[in-house]
Amino acid sequence: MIIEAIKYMFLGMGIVFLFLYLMVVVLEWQHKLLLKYFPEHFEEEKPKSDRRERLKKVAAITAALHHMRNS
Amino acid sequence: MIIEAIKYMFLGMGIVFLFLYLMVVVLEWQHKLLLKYFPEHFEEEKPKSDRRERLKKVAAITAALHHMRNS
Amino acid sequence: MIIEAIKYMFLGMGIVFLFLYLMVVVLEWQHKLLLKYFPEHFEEEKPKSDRRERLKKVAAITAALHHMRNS
Amino acid sequence: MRRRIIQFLLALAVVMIPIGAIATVSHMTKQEQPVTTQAPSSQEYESKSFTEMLVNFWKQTGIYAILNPQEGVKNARGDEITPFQQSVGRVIMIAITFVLFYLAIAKGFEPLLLIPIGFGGLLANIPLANIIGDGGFIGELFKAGIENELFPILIFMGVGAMTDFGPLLANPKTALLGAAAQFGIFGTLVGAVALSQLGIFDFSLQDAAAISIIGGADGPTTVFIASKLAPDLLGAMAVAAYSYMALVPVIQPPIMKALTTPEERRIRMTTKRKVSQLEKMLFPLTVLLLTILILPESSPLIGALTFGNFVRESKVVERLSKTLQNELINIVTIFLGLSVGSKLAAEYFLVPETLGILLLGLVAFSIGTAAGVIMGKIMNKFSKEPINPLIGAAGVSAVPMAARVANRVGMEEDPTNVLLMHAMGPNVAGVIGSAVAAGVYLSIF
Amino acid sequence: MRRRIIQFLLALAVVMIPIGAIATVSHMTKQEQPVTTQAPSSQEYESKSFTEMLVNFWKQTGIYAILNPQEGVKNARGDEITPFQQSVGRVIMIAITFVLFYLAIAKGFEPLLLIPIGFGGLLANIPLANIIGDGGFIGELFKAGIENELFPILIFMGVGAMTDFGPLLANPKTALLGAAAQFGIFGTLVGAVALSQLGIFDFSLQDAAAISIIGGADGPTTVFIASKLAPDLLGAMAVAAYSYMALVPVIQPPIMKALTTPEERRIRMTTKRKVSQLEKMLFPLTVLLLTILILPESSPLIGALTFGNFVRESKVVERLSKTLQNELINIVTIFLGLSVGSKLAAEYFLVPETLGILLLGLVAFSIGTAAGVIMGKIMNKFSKEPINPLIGAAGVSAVPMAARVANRVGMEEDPTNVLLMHAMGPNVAGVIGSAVAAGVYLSIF
Amino acid sequence: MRRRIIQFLLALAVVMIPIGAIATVSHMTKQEQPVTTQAPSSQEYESKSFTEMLVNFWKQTGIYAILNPQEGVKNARGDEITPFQQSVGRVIMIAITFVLFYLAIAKGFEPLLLIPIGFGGLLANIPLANIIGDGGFIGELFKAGIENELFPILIFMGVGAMTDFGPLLANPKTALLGAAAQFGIFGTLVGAVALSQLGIFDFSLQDAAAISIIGGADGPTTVFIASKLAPDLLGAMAVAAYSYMALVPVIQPPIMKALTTPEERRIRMTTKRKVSQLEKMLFPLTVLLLTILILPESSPLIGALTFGNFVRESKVVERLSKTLQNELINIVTIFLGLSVGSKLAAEYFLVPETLGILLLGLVAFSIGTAAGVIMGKIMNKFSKEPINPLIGAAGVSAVPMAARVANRVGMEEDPTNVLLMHAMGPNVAGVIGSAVAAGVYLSIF
Ligand code: NA
Ligand code: NA
Ligand code: NA
Repeated sequence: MIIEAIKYMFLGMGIVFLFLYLMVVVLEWQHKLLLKYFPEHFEEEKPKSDRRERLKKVAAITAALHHMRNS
Repeated sequence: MIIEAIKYMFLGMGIVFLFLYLMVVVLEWQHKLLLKYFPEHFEEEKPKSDRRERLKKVAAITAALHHMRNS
Repeated sequence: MIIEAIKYMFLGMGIVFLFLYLMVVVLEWQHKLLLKYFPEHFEEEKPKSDRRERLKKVAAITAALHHMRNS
Repeated sequence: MRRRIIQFLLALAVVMIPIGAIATVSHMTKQEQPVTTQAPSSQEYESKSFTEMLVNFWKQTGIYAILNPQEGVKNARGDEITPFQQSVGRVIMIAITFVLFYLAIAKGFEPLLLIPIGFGGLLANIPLANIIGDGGFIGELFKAGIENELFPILIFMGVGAMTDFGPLLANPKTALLGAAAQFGIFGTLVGAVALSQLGIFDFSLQDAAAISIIGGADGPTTVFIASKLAPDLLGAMAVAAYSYMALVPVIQPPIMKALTTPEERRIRMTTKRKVSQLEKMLFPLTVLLLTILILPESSPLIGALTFGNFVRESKVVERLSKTLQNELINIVTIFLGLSVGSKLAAEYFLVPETLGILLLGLVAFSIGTAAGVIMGKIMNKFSKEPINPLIGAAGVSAVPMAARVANRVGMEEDPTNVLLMHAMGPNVAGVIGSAVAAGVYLSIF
Repeated sequence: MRRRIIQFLLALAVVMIPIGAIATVSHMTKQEQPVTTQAPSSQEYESKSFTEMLVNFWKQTGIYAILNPQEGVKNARGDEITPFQQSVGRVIMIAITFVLFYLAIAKGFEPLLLIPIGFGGLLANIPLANIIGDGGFIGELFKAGIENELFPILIFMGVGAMTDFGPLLANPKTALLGAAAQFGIFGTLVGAVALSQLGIFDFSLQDAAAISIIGGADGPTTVFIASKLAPDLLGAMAVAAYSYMALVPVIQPPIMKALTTPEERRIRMTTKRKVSQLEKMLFPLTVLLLTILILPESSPLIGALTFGNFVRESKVVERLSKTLQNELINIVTIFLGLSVGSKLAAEYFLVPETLGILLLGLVAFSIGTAAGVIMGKIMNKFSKEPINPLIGAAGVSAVPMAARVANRVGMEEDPTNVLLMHAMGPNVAGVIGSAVAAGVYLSIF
Repeated sequence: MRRRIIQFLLALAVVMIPIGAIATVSHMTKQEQPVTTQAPSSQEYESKSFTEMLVNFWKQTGIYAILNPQEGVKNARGDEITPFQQSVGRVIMIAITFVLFYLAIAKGFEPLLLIPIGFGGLLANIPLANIIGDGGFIGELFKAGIENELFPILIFMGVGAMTDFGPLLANPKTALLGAAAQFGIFGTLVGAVALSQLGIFDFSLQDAAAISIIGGADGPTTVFIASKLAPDLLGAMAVAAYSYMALVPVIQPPIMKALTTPEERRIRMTTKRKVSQLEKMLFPLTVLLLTILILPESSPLIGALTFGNFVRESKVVERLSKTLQNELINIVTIFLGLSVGSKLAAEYFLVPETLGILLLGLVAFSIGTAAGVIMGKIMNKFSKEPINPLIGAAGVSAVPMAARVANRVGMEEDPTNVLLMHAMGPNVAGVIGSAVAAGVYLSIF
């Protein structure tokens, strides 16, 4: 049975590597394709965290005011 | 069978109209009844969006402050 | 059957009291034990509602500003 | 506006006149055409005339079904439904659900439960529809969570996650008030059996026990016990339990005032001891261990309650605690309410037992309140620290309403005497107390 | 980088060369080795050589299954699946799900439904996997909520909780536009039967009825009726319904413009009457009572819709209303979408009926739109207050898309003429209208 | 205070003395009164004396059940439970659940899972209660989601919706580290079989395979495989998997340091390439297509993972994504935890296999970590861009703990070397890797 288990080990690791290796290949190929045909998707995007940004500003201003008020 | 389908068409449209027509009648009658016996429910309510209002004010003030600060 | 019901009444109330009485005893004993071995857990904790505190401050400041602005 | 009405009256006539004509004829001849099932499936639809179609449609309207009740008809669950229940009964039940809506919305009586229960009742009384049967959506919800006790258990988890047992830990001995109030349960058991012996009601011992649990003033416990011991009475029991829980501010104060003197109601309680987070965290485990040792039959209810509370007090699984307290309990409340409401179908609710259940439930509540107050008086006499007997009334559970009522009645005598947190102790102990009482019943029957 | 490739090509060779060799041999000899079931369970695994293992593995890859379709194979649900459906069919269906994703993401067509449905379809077309069968997770979801009608009903509760019927109450007579638009359903019924008579399609009366409900432009109603009357057509019907609902901005405007003059499209509607909260609260109860009296068969759908709306408008159970509108409908949307998507398996979708369904669905939509607009013209003629016929097109339901389209087409003629709130009346009435139509079908079949 | 105690001791005496007396007698005579079932239902309750009632009650306490274990008793699920398991075994298991709580709360070890699992275990060890059996609430949850694999699949959807595969896309080749770490699974398979051959354990090949999946360091995958291949071992396997996932910061660093030189641990990795949103959106579809082509047996797990991720990255169904990440995964986590915990009942957990599972699980984790690091060293040697072998340890999955550990160990050598994002690549690849390994097992057995 141990021989059997070793066979399964080779089979299993083989499939796992095969799967993830193919995934790597496809992803790199896909990346090149996208870079070629949809270059606009890779441009620097405007940071979209406007809202968070604004919230941080509110906090910063408030903190400043609070500081002023307490001093 | 096509005759059958046409009959069902008349039956179906009849019921749909009957249902929604009765609904219209009942709703209008109900409206009049409510208007007569519960007129207070139809008076101008005080806008209850106090909280949103206040949030908007916070935003407005913050924006103003931010503007002042950056200028 | 009424005798039966009365018996069950005594049984039931007995068990309920037994249970909650034992609970009281265990809880008081547990309290003493904790007080003895983990006294640090009973010390005054720093109020952890920092965030709410800060929110209240934001609100207070905003209100103050709003007041100033409107007057 | 008038033109429109004329136009549609015209259109309507096309539909209504034959319907009316057929209806009259059909009504006259209905003795000769026995309808065996409520919703006859039309196998050979090809050969019907338009008039026949209209007749068929008319016979499947709710108006027809209510005006033409039949003998020997069965409902969607296979239970018999008398002509009275098919006609006037349904109208009465629909009116009752409207009363429940009114109480929930205008009076604020437990709307979270009464609105789903009432709507479930409304849907359960629709003739010909199969909503509460096999394949109907409320029937499916019922199978999914009431038959297998899952919904009340999940509600109990949410209750555990929402309950702060701190006030009980700050003054553990007030738990005994929560024990005394369970006399509402066991006293009512004796009363119900006695009235059955006298021939006034006709409840078996098991039914009497199930009904008496209403005195525990705890919704999920009542549903749990009813679905185990007396499934047929589930609807009336749930309605009674939730209604009386909502009526706590009406039922309790007179009893509390009758049993106490103004001096007693003015008693100030001393500040309670500090409670550590560690104690709160150990509390659910301690209670569960006691349950395991003494009354394993209570462990589904107390297990769920303490699980929810442990999730809450462990403080490391905030997201699970929030889910138990919000989404999960909300979803289950909707499903439980609709399912329980299905037992408000006329054929289940309009039976002689219902009156007995409503009456006994009220008695149970009153006895529980009285027992709690009396126990408060006794404890006040024997205890070194003063105990205001009013907080004994909070021992029935009905969290947090009963505690608020105790507080309010106290304030009527002395507006500066805040009893709220003191009353929360017996209040939450009452939840455990009725779960223990439920376990006693489960171990007996 | 290149070193890595060399290294792994080496490693890969160890795995791939024998696989390739075996594969070729196996392919050549497969006529001699009939495979009876798709996933043979290997009982005596002890005695297999590594080559045999690789062969077995190779035979369980999706590539093998797609390249080597077998005769007489059954899918996970026990339904036969032809060699074409096993091979090219699956590839086509996977391509179709990608088109659905494209429409949902790039075009914004009903992404909430098309993404789960599309993904369910993708998973349903995986060879050898048992995802849609008994024990598979989509199969289990299907049993849990489609077979017993629970999911569309829960969606309807959420829709009820999200819908404000105020615009309808402000101008109740616009409900008649929502009635007229149901001609899309019943007109298509006649058309489908006629085409079947002519031998172009082969639908039974029941199938034709089920398909015609697509004209109601209401997703959950379509799923509900399909799962009751024509479960085999569920996939195509759901895809057609949701796709055409998404395509409303494309399908409706030409029809609307063809049937109206620019003057009609410029008609301004008068401001509507005030609606009280009390009216909004009574509305769901009124509609449900009418349903009980006239068409009890519609009560599951209308019951769920009005329950959700009553929870919303009662204003006392905000937390239940929020749960219906968010968590519950989201969870059920995911489950419903995946389940419905399972009917996009090649063996269910790539059948001649699908084309008929897609075609008839489009016809139904168009007829419904036209009927609504024509009814709007008639009502405008007979009513004292002006009615813009464009809002008739919103009567098909497809809330709120159809109302927005009516508004937009109106604005094209007169940018200051805001029809949106006026169009919401027939729009929400259309939801009730198609639920009534569904009830008619249920009472007939 | 003392007065109260006296008072209640008095009251208690009334209850306790007869109980004690009866208990002693009963204990002495219990050989003569064989109890065949654990919860005898009392049919003819009418004729019992109060003493008998107390005896009955006493016999239904947990104390009695633990002190008086019986031969030949069956638990609520019909499985045999030995006297040892009924008595000492239960106490041991309850103690173990307390250890789990301690680890979860004081040490922060995977509290989201260990608290529900521990509490489920606590409830499963209550004598006489039927919580884990048919009709018991945990038994019902088990049926609803473990037997049919639904809960782990739904968790996987949530994991997919919560995971950002961006770091993997930024450096795809690190996925191979996630492949290498699966040697923890297959190496342990060989080890387990070898130890069984040597007679140290007694696992079948199928059991050994199931156990080895613990090396995948992935909770839902472990539960999924256990419930398919070795349902009896589910409890121990789940506890092992989640415990070792929590113990990653303890188990991994020594192995990582032993296998690498300080120079290797200081290797800085170059900044990764930009990843577009389009790539992220296509990623789940690409992975699923590969699964369909190569290993359809993995498609339930990978299908659920990619569905969740596609919902996330499509960006058009934000509300579904949020629901998957929050409410749905929280609800399912509670249900899954309680259900899995039910396998911590003494009769399932206190068996010789458990020790083997715990040991082999630890071995599997260690082998996986080592294999990942060694693969990292190899890749560093052959790749143009430098690769820090520490990130190989993150290949076991245990997201995001393992990546954080890799980062921390790296910072110990060079505090300015931030490996976190680089380690996330193999980390998420490890999730896919163990799902593939699970598919291999499913295709074999
Ligand atoms: Na109680
Ligand atoms: Na419609
Ligand atoms: Na892994």
